[in-house]
Amino acid sequence: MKKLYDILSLQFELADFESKRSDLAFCKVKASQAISLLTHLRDIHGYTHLVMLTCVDWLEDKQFQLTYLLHNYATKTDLGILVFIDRDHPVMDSLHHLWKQGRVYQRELHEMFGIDFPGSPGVEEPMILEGWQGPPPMRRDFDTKAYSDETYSHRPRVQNEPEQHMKEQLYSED
Amino acid sequence: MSITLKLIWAFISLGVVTVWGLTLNGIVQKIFARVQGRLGPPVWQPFIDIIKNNAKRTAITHGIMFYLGPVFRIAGGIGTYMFIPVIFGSVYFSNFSMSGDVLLVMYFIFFGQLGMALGAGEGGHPYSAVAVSRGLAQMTAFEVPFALSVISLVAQYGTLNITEIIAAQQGGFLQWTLFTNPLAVIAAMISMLGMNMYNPFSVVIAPQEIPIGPPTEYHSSFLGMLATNRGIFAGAKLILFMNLFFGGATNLFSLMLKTFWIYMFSVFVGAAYPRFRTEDSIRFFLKYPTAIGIISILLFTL
Amino acid sequence: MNDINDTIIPEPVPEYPDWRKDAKTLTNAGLSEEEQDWFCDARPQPAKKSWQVMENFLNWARSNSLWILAFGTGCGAIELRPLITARYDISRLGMQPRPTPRQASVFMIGGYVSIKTLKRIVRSYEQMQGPKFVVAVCSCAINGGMYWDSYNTVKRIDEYIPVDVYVTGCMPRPEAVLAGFSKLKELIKGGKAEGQNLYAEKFDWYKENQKRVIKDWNMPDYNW
Amino acid sequence: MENLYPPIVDGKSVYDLNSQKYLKMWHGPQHPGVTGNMSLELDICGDQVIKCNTHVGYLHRGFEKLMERRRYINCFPIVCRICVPEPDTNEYLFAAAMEDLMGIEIPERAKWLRTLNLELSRLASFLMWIGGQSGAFGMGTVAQWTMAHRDFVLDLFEEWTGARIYHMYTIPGGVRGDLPEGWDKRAEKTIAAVHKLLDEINYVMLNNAIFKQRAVGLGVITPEMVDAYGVVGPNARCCGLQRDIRKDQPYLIYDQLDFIIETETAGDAYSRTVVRWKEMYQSIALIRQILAKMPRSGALHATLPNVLHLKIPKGQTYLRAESTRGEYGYFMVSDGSAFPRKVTVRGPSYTHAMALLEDLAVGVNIADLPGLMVSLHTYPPEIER
Repeated sequence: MKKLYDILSLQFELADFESKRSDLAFCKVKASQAISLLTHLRDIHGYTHLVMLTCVDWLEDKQFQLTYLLHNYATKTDLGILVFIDRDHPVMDSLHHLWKQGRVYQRELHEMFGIDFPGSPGVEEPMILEGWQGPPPMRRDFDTKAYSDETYSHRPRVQNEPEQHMKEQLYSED
Repeated sequence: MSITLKLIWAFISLGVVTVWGLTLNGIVQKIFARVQGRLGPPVWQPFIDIIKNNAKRTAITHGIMFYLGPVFRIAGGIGTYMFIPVIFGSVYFSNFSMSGDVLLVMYFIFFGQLGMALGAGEGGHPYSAVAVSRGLAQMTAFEVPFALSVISLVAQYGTLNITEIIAAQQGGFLQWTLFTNPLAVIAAMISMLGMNMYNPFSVVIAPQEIPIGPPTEYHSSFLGMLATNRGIFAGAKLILFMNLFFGGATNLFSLMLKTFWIYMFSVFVGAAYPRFRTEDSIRFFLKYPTAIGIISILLFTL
Repeated sequence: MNDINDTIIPEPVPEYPDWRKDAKTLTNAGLSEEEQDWFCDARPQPAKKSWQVMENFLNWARSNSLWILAFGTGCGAIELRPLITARYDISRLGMQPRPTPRQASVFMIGGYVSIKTLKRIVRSYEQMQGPKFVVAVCSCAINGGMYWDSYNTVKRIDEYIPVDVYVTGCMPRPEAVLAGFSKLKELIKGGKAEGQNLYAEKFDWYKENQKRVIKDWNMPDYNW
Repeated sequence: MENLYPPIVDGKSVYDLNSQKYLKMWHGPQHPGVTGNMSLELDICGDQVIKCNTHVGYLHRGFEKLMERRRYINCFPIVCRICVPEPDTNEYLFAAAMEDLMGIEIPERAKWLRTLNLELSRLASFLMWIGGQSGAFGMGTVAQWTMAHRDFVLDLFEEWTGARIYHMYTIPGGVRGDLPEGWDKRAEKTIAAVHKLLDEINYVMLNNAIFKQRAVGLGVITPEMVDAYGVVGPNARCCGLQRDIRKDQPYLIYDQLDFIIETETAGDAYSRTVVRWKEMYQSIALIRQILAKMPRSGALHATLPNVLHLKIPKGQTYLRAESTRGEYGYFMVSDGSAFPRKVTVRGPSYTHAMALLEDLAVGVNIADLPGLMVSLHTYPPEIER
């Protein structure tokens, strides 16, 4: 994996190589080079399978970490490409032309994190939520408990003293 | 017998056949369940379902044809039944059998489905529309071998009267059409599979594909009517087949026995097969049974 | 069984003005103008019961012919499959799954209800013809269960549609669901399962709750 | 007839829905032919689908958000709810991702028990699926048989772990308990019954003329589509690709077990059925092997610090396992606190039901749509989580 990283570093501005296991490694790349790196990996190095595309919200650093995880069926190795984008203006290049399922991942990320992928088909359509009016729910600053408390009414809890309760249940006649 | 008395007896026998048809449906559900390794609903379940459906407190309508759909269907069922002699030789259970009643009965088998198609179309549900087109297409297909086998019978016995056809089959089971004209019987029995709408020809009410076909929008007493018609129509069809091909019945007991076994034929096939696609089902009907029917006609006309 | 008995009656709902005093028709404001003509704007009305002896007989028939709407709303639906197949076989009790809401009489809420599903549940429930019954299976339908802080699931289904019987557990075993159905049968025979009438009487309260969580209300106010 | 169908411009069919030639139809969510709670928005021309849109989200609970609010150990009760018919893969992967981040090695015996758990749940899930596949083509009889046998497998689970559906058997560091006494014998009995049922299914379903007529040629996946759509599992194996994570990147003790990757070449619904049917035999063989070779003594779980105050070092990892639908993966990011920073679940149905189904459905008769959908083996909850 380190070898591949060294080869790739000649062409792309990579950083922070982290080998997790013998078959899994992560490395950082600049957002502007990400799609060309993915294309390169897919076409030249046999990383033909897009395992997933996900986002981690680093609220403290005001950054979104997009993770493109690729798998190579020949060498049976995974390579995670990390792309950090600005949290306030999250825009990223689309990869729907590389993998067909890419547009579905991007649609979900647009809905859940508010990341924009210009050019991805149907990215604006709501996929999972319907009539959602709040902020994108997977962002760290969205408080699901507060939202749920204020939107839905909870069933009031009846708390019994166990001993007293059982006494009433079992020996209520006494 | 006066026409009034005849009418009264016809309605009494209609009641008998409705009960028997519904019981048969219950038995069939039970047998299906046993094949599938479970206990199944009680035999009287169809009766409870009808009571419940009629006891629904609310009902909605989609227009006048929507009302008339089940009415047409049940009229088709009763009409089919009214012209079939139920028990051969019985004065009371011969209904309005007359010369040419085979043609009338065949018309009435069509009639109910057409009326249902009109009513279900008014419901406006897309699945109803899809199912109606499926149902009518398939009905047109299975009528072909059935009509051919009836023509073969008419050629064989030289009459269009069901009572006379039964009369010609009396005198031992070897006189039944089943043995004198087996090809026509094969063609007709295959088309009965389509008529009964069990697998593999259940394309009209395919619950996994178009839940559940024309009656998608029917509910409450509409559905109760349709369920009642299932009893009448099943009874009438089975009696027709028994009369045409299995020598008719001279008493109520042999009627029950024969109709039960005729019904079992479609149940055995239905429990073991998946469902045809609509076009495959039509292709099937227009292939082998039709060829068999044509051969049987040729045998008796040439 | 006592516990089930206690939970049958929904939480006391706030007194709401009698529906007859309000406007007689629904506004169907969620629909576009041309679509408003396609739907009925009459309010649901509580159904009248017939003569007591007759009603007892009909209730017996109703309780012995429960048709379940085949709508797997949540993970509880996975226990519906063993129930309708050979192992537990509810068809021997006269129940069967029914693919269309028009013909079904029991709605089995299988667990958590997300907002998107709630919209379909309301729609399917209103399309069912009365008397109709609701069995809420799994703890998520009762109090939110383990999704108590989730932003997308409702916490109490009885605020949106009237519930007759709750079955607790996650998952409740098929036997528990069966026990729930037998409880429902008892209730129907006793004439106590009147969720349809409750829905019609407290119609505005239910609608208000539904509209509070379903933000894009683009369906008629009552789906006849 | 040809001009009835809409013209195709730039690879997309162009048509006007108001021309009354085409019908818009919703297939689900309240529809018995749809796998679970999802829906298809169809435009049909006659009986043929000309456009299909998958709508999901009816089962969305926001797991990934909820996990951010829960301690690692508190996440356990909810991860198994992500996939209802086969929850054990979720439990294993969540635990394995935690162990990977913490650098814990689990005892040998726990590995065997986890493998047994995974294989048994694969068998149960396949049994449920094959019932759905036969039911989608209207063959209720086979569905009834397989569902009953699945229930017997669930009985084994219940005796072993205490629950029918959500077992929560795998815990971080190992497993929760040992096999009950005499469980092997009862398992063997149930498995033998399932084996017999599979032989019967061969006669009743796979050799049935009508089943063949309908399933052969339905929804063909070509090897080129596999990488373009991210197709995994049996759906990829049905077109001749030897891809199985249990062989490629063996986890637990799969490298010590003897099994083969079952493949077919046609890529249609029928070959998918056959692949899964053969895989059930493999599962049965695997369970027998595990029961024969398993060490019967030793520790069940590694010693962990107090799980309530468990903090996992900063890092990220991805773990995958072969579920019945294919590659199931957990991507876990830890920021060093007691709560996971982010857990992303990669459900195999995600690509199958969304991107793949939408394209495969075009041109299919609406009668075959349920069959196509079931043959892709999708479970909606793992799409939207």
